[in-house]
Amino acid sequence: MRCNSAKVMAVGTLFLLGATPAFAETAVSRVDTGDTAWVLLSAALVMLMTPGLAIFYGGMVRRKNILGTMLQSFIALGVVSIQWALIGYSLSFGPDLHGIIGDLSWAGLRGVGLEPNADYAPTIPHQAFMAFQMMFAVITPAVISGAFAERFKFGAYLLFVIFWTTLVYDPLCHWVWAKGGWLHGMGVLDFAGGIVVEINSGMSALAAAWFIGSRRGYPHEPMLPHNLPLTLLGGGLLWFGWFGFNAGSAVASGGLATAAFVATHLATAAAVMGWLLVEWKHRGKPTLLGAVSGAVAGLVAITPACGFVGPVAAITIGLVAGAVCYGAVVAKFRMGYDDTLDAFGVHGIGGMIGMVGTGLFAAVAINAAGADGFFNGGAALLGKQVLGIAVGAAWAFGGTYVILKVLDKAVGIRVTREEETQGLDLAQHGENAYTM
Amino acid sequence: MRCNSAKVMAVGTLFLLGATPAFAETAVSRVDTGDTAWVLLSAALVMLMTPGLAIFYGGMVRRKNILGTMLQSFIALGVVSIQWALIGYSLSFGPDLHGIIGDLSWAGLRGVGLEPNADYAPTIPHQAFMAFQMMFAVITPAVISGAFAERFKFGAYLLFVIFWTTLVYDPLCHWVWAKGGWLHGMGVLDFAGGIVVEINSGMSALAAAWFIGSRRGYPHEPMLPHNLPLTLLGGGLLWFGWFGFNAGSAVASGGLATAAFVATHLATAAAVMGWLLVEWKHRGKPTLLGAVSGAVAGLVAITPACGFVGPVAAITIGLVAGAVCYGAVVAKFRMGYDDTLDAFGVHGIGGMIGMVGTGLFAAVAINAAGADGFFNGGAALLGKQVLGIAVGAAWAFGGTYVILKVLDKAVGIRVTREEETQGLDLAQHGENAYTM
Amino acid sequence: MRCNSAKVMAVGTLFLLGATPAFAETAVSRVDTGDTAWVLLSAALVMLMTPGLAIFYGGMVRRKNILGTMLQSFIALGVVSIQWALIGYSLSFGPDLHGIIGDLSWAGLRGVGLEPNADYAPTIPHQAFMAFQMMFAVITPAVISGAFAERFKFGAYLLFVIFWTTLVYDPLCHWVWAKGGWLHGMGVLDFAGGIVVEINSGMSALAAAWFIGSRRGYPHEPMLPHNLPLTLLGGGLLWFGWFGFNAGSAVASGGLATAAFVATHLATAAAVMGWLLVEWKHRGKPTLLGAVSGAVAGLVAITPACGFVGPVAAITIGLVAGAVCYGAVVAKFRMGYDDTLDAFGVHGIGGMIGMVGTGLFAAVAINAAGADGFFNGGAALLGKQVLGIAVGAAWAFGGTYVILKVLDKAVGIRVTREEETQGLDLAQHGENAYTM
Amino acid sequence: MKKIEAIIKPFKLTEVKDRLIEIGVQGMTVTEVKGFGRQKGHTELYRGTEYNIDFLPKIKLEIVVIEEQVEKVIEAISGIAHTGQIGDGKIFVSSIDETIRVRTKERGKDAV
Amino acid sequence: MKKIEAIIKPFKLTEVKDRLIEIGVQGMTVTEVKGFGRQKGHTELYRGTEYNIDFLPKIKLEIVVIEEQVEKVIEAISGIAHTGQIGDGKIFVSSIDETIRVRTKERGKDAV
Amino acid sequence: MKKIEAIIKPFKLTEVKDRLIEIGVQGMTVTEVKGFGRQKGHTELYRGTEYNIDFLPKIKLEIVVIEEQVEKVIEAISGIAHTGQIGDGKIFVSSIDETIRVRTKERGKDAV
Ligand SMILES: Nc1ncnc2c1ncn2[C@@H]1O[C@H](COP(=O)(O)OP(=O)(O)O)[C@@H](O)[C@H]1O
Ligand SMILES: Nc1ncnc2c1ncn2[C@@H]1O[C@H](COP(=O)(O)OP(=O)(O)O)[C@@H](O)[C@H]1O
Ligand SMILES: Nc1ncnc2c1ncn2[C@@H]1O[C@H](COP(=O)(O)OP(=O)(O)O)[C@@H](O)[C@H]1O
Repeated sequence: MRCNSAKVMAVGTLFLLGATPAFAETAVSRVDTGDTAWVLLSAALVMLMTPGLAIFYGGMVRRKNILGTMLQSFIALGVVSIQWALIGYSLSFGPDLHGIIGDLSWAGLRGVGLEPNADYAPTIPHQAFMAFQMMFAVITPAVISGAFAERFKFGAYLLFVIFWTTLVYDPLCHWVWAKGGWLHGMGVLDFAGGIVVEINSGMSALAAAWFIGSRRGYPHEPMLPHNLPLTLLGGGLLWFGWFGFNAGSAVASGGLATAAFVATHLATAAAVMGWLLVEWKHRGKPTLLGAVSGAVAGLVAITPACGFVGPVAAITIGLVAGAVCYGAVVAKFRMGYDDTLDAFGVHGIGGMIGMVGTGLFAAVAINAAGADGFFNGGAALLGKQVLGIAVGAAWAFGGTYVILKVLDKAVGIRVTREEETQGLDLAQHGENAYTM
Repeated sequence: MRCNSAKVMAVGTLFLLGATPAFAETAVSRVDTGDTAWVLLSAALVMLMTPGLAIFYGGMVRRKNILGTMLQSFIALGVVSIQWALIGYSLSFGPDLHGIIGDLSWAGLRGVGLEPNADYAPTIPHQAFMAFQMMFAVITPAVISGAFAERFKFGAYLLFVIFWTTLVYDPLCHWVWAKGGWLHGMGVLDFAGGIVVEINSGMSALAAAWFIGSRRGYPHEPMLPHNLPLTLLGGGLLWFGWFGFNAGSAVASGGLATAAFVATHLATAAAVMGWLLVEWKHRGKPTLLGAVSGAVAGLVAITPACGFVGPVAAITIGLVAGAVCYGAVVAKFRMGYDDTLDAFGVHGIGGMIGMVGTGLFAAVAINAAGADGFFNGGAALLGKQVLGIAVGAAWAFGGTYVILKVLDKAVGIRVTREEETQGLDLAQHGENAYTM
Repeated sequence: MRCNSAKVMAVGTLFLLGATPAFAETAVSRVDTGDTAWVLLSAALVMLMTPGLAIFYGGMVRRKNILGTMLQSFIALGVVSIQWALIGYSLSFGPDLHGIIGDLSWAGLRGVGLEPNADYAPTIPHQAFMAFQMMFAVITPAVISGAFAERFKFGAYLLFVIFWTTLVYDPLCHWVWAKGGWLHGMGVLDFAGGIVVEINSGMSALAAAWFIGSRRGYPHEPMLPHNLPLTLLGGGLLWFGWFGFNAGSAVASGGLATAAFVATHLATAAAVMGWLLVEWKHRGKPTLLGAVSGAVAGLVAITPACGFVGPVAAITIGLVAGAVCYGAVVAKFRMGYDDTLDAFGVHGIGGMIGMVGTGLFAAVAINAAGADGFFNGGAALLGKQVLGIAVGAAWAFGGTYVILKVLDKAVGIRVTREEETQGLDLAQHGENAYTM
Repeated sequence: MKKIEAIIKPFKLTEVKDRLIEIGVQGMTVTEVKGFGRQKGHTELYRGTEYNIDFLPKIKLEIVVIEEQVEKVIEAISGIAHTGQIGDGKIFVSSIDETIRVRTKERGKDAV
Repeated sequence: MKKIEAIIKPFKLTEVKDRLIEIGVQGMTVTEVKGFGRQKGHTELYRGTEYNIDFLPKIKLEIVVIEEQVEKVIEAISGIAHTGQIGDGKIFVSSIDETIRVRTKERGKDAV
Repeated sequence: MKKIEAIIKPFKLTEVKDRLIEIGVQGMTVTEVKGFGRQKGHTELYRGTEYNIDFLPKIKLEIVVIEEQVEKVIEAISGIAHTGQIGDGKIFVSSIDETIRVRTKERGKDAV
């Protein structure tokens, strides 16, 4: 499917002319410039999503908490990247131990070099694959921070990110994506992170919102987004970066990346319309925040599916995600937990919709490495997808709960009443966002 | 010019060794990883232009209308993308009917797969070309919305976008770019959308501004941009994304894309200086909004020309565009129509300058698929370009006028006096942009 | 290392079959689609850094000066791009005169075409290399403007940029990067601009801050950043764009670009943590502005090193850069010059750290075209790096001082007292950033 | 001397100001305020939830004038700011003991 | 008629407003102000340097009422805005000579 | 007790505040306002068109003091805010009937 074919031919020619098979094999795993450009730029796009998320989230909190909220996203770029280089990549993708976890032989990126690793991406440098995956590990805890925005202590947050990434993210990532991971081995399909990123962050968000409790004054006091143009900007950057996230997950340029790209865009467009129209019907007015939220819901939902489904299925998944996530967000108020920025309602629910959608619409015709879903005669896949949801959800919820419990005993996770009233920006960071 | 050459050689070798011609032919249309990476990333860049435009426009309206204005851009990502997948791509690029329109055989993207389509882009998946073109269809109506910002009903706008895209954009796109399109067949040159996007949106903007009438209080009440840093940001994102728009229109990586990239950047730089210096001379002060507006004028003007002209010609076109668009924008006040954000003055006029510039400076030496312009001995081309302008301008103006007339009768296109006074954000969307 | 290998093989095959050597040679220098996509997109990323810098800087000044500050960055896109096409590229990279400067044979881009130039980048069109380098020339003077923000006359600034680019940047760029440049010939290593961009701008900033004098009221009057969310956004765009800046400097896709990409990201992450932790320890609170400033310090420091050092060295360089640049910025107040936005403290100091880090950690194992640093047994390199720092620093400081002296005599570089009090936005540009 | 404080709808400001200048007012001070009165607030929607906003944006005009001008100013403002709907605003009049012009240190009526 | 100006902590606004409505106040005007008083300001940190911010965000409430209501309003505000810490705020009472309702041109007590 | 309202140029605020503290003022309230006076506004340029902006940014200081301090405060402000150019500002003095400190419920002079 990729340019490789050309090389295979060239090599084939050499072969006919008497080149040794050994040489031919080396040649096959040579780095392809187009694939490498594609994956590196995709990694850059996914990196941009974390500042994008900071801006998206920052616009939605109250003025007094914008910097604290943005920093909780931004700092993940610092702390998780280092964790990933030191141990995270090795735990996630390193040589498998019983399907459960990677061993530490790649710790500090030992042995992770510039030659391709045939198991993960045969046409790009191994480090390019590592860097691409690093950006996923960075943004996932940042997504969770939306759930407990406006009340989490910054120091405790840093500890939370380190523990969570190591104890929750890395194992789940191994199960789903690593060579030898047990869910991977069972045939659960997750193209770009429906379980690993979305359900994982969404369910962790739910556990965290529930554990930390509501913001003071919630829900009777209005807590309005303070700067919606920022939120639109953040949403735009997320959409842009998500092309790298989803289509980049083909880890090569070509047909599969194209299919994922198209599915991503169409599902997102459909989810914008889905959310907007349901909200319009329900509340009488279509809103900007609704349109942008719908976009994010669509991006989330198509994430596991994008490399396995066609354009029409993508539109269907998007429409459903937009409408259902709207419902989930509205229902929050009746459920009594305070998920500040709807990390569960959008990422948790959206991720589940996408996993089920994959089970329904996946087609071997789109991706030979996938499987046929329910509507293509593969009922078994649907069961596997549901298993994947259940495992991911339980793991994330339980792991997050335990980590927060321990951290709360050890250092306390919530700011004081006075700090919360004053706002995180001044109380935790001594800064004021705007001096107009 | 592209990596194909390597493959052609490889295939040639096989041929010498006795491979069948059929196989060789298949090989020639194989997907190239570099070209595909280039076009997919270009599509992502063009996608980013629509949020970029939302931000660019949003900064220029009054505070009470920013969300409404931004949403009119953003929602195009939702509604036009779906229209494109369902019928738009097929109408625009599907099998030709008498040079006028594509038939519906590609509706719902039937048959638009991951193999290249030799007519449009022989080295990338057909869907990649489709996705790239989709982003053009999205942004074009969003540009128009600048003309009637601060007074158009949101519901009516959605209907307008659907009708306009289907009845005005898709046919014009077919004429200029599709295999079999009549203007294309005549040799009118439009590399990246001088007619299809710029003149089309600019003349539609003029029709719309004129039809809907001025904002209340215009022009005696000052209506100042409320957030110029946002406008600079939006302008920066547009410039960035426009590299995808223009250089991506080579639909392959390599020399032609490079030529378009360089022409785009230099023309834009020159237009920044052109606008700034003329304004400085004329008004005594150089402004930020002037510099950013100049950039957009330059990007617009080089759009049709960028794949046909050299660097010096690009600088010339940019300088002229910056200076003349400044004049056009200033003249607006004497013309009596209220094109809120100068969609006509910048896109309409800029697009015409670029089409004429192509007719003057195009060179077969730059692009063998083009033609020689006036200064390279090809006076005929200039005539064709003027024809292209005339057809595009008349079609866009007339089509938009008719659609608005019908919509106004059917549902009314303008908000009430009270809504206009209160602002679109609250009146149409129940939201407030800033809660400081 | 690059896809070329595949082509070389194909060509080799042809050769065996009797193709002429001449033909084979031509084939070797053919444009590679993956490499070209990579470099063009890198150029686009670097272009985005200039608006990114405008936003980063704009958020840190006082409200009354944001537009003036932003325009000083943005206008560099206009004026330097044109200078580069007319003479700058030829002076910098044109045929060498005695190791000192390029001659003018490439002025107006004469002879800079779409065929590769084997000296600089054998697999991409020459114009692609030129465009990539153009973006570096654009952003460098924009960085300097941070030092004298809030008090420099706009007209004088334009003149400054033209003279500085021509007289300071172009020669230094030639010395370090051009074929035949004397520092280049001596083996000074600067992968992506530690001398050419960072030390150059940072030392020029110091000279300028010192020459123009402090802002009125500095340091006793608080001059607070007026919009920190903008600064975070700008920092995020800079990080994103810097992947193009650093990894793009491999001027080809593949292993070297990947190594530079990974080093860039890890150093930046480490610098975020370095700055944040030191500040937290020192002042009791971790700040958003600290985290973002740390990121920029890390990006600066890894710039010369990124194509020569491995991941662990990159983390080390980043940690040091974050901590030391924090110290440099704090020390400023005791030094008595008013470098408004710390262009010297971050870019000057950061660049030096990176140059020394290259001398310590460079490894031929990473880049065969480099050299071994001190810790890999190459003490000589360290000496060369220090020489590079000294030459760059002295040249930039001296050149800037002379240019400012002359300009100040000729036209005056500082706004009047009244204009400074009123703010640059109204006084110099007749605009007001926010009309809320 | 009297101080006239008028709370008006924001979009009336330009018109009111022009009229005041016409009748000879030489200075005034404007503040953006939020008003609570009989005019009902509006609801805002965020992700499907309604919030009730009961403070509405208003403009407060403060004008210090000599006694003789008071009635003229009241009439001017209440004439133009009037739309007949609730929320039109209020005017409050109070006494000022002394006025000083900083530039000249003049006091009393001359300083107004 | 009297004007009551109260400077309170911002987070008390909703509660104070609700209480005032309860006791029959029909109108009020709110301004975001900055206050300097005995309450010490805070420091802000930028790139390692400390800045002292001595003006703190406060809310100014202006309520015009008839004489009889003055004490009730004072009690309501000072009851709720009270936390016992410095920075709780101040209330100032002054006289209003005349009130005009723009909508109806009513004057005096009826207009309050 | 008297209320002193001063409209001054924004960049004078820090200096005025420092001086007022020196002479013993213990509290004040600051509002960002827009002023219209003899000082001419400026023009702003947008895409080549000039707009005339006649309201200029000003700072309003409100200080309630006991009678004895009034003259000292007026002198302090008018001394420092003075630049000799139009737009320097105005000071208005009016009477306050009562002052209440919310924290302690003290009233009268002690509460100022
Ligand atoms: N008693 C009052 N004290 C202070 N401000 C008031 C008072 N009554 C009204 N206002 C101000 O006047 C504005 C208009 O009052 P509103 O009651 O809506 O008008 P109307 O009395 O014409 O219905 C309010 O938003 C508020 O700012
Ligand atoms: N004399 C005064 N004049 C004007 N405003 C005052 C005065 N005293 C206090 N204020 C306002 O009241 C607010 C609270 O005052 P503060 O002195 O902190 O309270 P307390 O007296 O209870 O300690 C101040 O921030 C300021 O806005
Ligand atoms: N009569 C007035 N009523 C209310 N505010 C006034 C009045 N006169 C002046 N001001 C305020 O004082 C500011 C300075 O007034 P200005 O006329 O420019 O000063 P000067 O009289 O010294 O020339 C004005 O911008 C306005 O805010």
